[in-house]
Amino acid sequence: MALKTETFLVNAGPQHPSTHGVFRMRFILDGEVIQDVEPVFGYLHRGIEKLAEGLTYSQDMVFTDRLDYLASMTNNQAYAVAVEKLAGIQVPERAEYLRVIMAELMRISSHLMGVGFLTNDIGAFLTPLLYMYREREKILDLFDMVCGQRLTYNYMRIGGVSQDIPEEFLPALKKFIDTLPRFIQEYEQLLATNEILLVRTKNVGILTKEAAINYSTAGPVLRASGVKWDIRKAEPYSVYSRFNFEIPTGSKGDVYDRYRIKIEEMKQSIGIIKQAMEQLPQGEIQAKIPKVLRPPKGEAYGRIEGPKGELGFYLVSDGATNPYRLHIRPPSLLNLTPLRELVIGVKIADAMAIFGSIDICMGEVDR
Amino acid sequence: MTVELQAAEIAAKLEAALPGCTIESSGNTIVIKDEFVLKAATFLKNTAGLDFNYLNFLTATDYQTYFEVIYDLVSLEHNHKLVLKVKLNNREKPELASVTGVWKGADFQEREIFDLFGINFTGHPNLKRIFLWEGFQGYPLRKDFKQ
Amino acid sequence: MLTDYTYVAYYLIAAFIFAGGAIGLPILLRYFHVVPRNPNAEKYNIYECGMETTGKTWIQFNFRYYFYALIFVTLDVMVVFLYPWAVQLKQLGATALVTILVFIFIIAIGYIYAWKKKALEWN
Amino acid sequence: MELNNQPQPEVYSDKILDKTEGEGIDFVKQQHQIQIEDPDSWQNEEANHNFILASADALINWSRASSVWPVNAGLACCAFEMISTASSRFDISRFGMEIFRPSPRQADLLIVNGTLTWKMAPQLKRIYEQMAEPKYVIAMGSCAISGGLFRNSYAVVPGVNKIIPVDVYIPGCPPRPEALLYGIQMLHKKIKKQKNFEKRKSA
Repeated sequence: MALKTETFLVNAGPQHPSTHGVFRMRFILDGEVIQDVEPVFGYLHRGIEKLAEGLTYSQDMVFTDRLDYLASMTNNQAYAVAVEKLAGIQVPERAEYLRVIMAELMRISSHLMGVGFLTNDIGAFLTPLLYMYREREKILDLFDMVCGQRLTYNYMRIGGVSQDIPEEFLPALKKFIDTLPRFIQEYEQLLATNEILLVRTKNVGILTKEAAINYSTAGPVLRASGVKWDIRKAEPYSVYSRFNFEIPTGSKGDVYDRYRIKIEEMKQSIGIIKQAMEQLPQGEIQAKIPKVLRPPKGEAYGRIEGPKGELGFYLVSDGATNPYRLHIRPPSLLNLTPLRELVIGVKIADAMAIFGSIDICMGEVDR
Repeated sequence: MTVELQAAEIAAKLEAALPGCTIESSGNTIVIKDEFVLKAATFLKNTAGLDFNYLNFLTATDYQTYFEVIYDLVSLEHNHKLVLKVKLNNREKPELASVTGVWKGADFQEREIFDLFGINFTGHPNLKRIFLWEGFQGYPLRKDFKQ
Repeated sequence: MLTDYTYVAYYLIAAFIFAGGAIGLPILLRYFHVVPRNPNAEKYNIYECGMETTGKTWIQFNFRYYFYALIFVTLDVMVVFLYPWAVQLKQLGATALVTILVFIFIIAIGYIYAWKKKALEWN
Repeated sequence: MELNNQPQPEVYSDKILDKTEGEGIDFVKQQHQIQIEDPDSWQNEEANHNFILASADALINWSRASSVWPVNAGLACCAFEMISTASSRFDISRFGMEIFRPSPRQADLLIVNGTLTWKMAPQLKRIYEQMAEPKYVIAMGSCAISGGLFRNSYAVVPGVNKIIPVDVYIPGCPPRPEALLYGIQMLHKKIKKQKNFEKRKSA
């Protein structure tokens, strides 16, 4: 004889320690099990696409830093690749290599944060996060050395890079790259065989391969479900075709696979940076582009493999100095589409782990 | 390397399957009539040689006299790409069939287009504003949006 | 004999002073306006991540939670009584061990009964 | 008496919930077009001259200033500079502040870091109202001070002091952790000048 239970509406609201920014999930609960969830966006919608139409092409580069503020360098690179494709600008070799080094460093830093906040949501409050913050501070020091900023770099320009690297950058980068594998090995010890982490992440939030493709997810979420799709291999932009690196893919698509892929991708990024450092050519770092860039009439879609997934910029130009239309393909928002299907019927604690494993950044979701 | 499919041959295939569907095709872009969207989408997704099973992104642009909705389709196995465009001339009540039945990834993107452009997607499971709040006057990304 | 336990009296006094202070001090500070008091409707609203609460909170939820609470209390009380025995294990010798085993056996009966009545199964 | 154990979904139609939220946002938007002036009035009152009150003031203000607990309300990019300040390198716990309380009930300081949009304005105002007295606000980053980069956007509040009174402004986009620590020291100076033993209908 089971008694009637009533549902209960609770908001994991905009101000919540584990919603990675201002994101709200309206849960309808039956006890602890989630009956229904409705993600609510828009608490950080600044209307970047509208503002970008009012400024010139090089001024819009500043907006890209605030999109996915955990991976600003890759945003810059995505926008630069898109505008160069639209205007047909050839980027000098050295600038391409500098962009690859900065983008891979940013991927490591973003994955560090992804894994750190995932362990936060699972319950190891702040301990792994502070370990990973220690590495992130080193990466931020490297960026500070190059462009003087810690979070919003505005380092890449259309047609190249804003400044060349100082002499002490390469030794410091070499030291960081040599010590990082030992730290990642330290996290492996700390986390990979940790009983709690295994129980909380194995077979939780399974996203099948077809569902991952149908929900147009990208990046670690798609690769965790077993789809081998990485823009750096599928459509090699800049100089990625010259490096050899693998694409780690998961098998089941649960939270543990998404976590494993971020750790593996960090190791791959170290390999890429090593190769890029060896092949770094000399030469100028900025192509000759007119002071006020007026791309020819037409449209272009430039895309890169950001830490969170495929980040693309769709630009329409009508020959004026400011873009007629700028649309950003938000990997975080598209990775969130299967959230409702993943979370219904699951307990709240697991829902937070699933949401943490998708690893979103609100600046990119709401734009 | 992602192959940009020649739109001409795809348009020919599309025309064969759905007569009178395509308006023009150039480079890797096909422009189709708006009432054929759902049929063209299912056709492109299910035919063997094409199988565009991955909707890369879906957005819209306001060209003052008409709206243009852009579907960027990718096939993950064949690694080829195609851009589908639809022109909506009716500016008072722009209407389009929703493709969430074909690609579930279009859910939030169609809500975003509805929120920022005002294009109504019929058949969308949960069509309401995604970024702005109920009661916000106007659609911001339209060219004639007054602050 | 008694002198060994005088320090217990000091603890008692300290406890009372602390309790008195803990209750008296806020009242005193409130009287001297050190603690500002600024009531407004929003402040007394329920905090829910910055949103207003919707729906009723006095709801019938799953009965299983109540079973879990009961079983937890019984085992917790048992552990509390095990603690002094565990601290003095050597000095208390075998007789204490037997009494503790009887004590555990009694509580185990209740636990097994609950187990058999499927109180722990979750539907 | 067999009751179905299918839980009756209480009818929470999200249309109504969204509409009420929308009205709340529009209401806040009309109400809060003018700047709320900063609560600085009690700074230039001269201190207590009575010996006992003055030393009691010093003790109370020192204890309040040396354990200000911030509420964990991160809006955007500045939130990550705040977390960097709270992590091991720029160590905010030297000022007794490393405990970031998730709920405003147990916090004294609201660091508004990041862009405040109109949709988030009523929520932030509610979090500020639900904090216990004496509470302080730091507007961190140019987005919080004046809307910053996104000032003329249709969805951004041009300056947090339209919604809540702000004590300390920290410019920068995002301000470096050292700037945030300097801002916190200025807040401590401000707290140490507070007068306590006075019947005051404080705002």
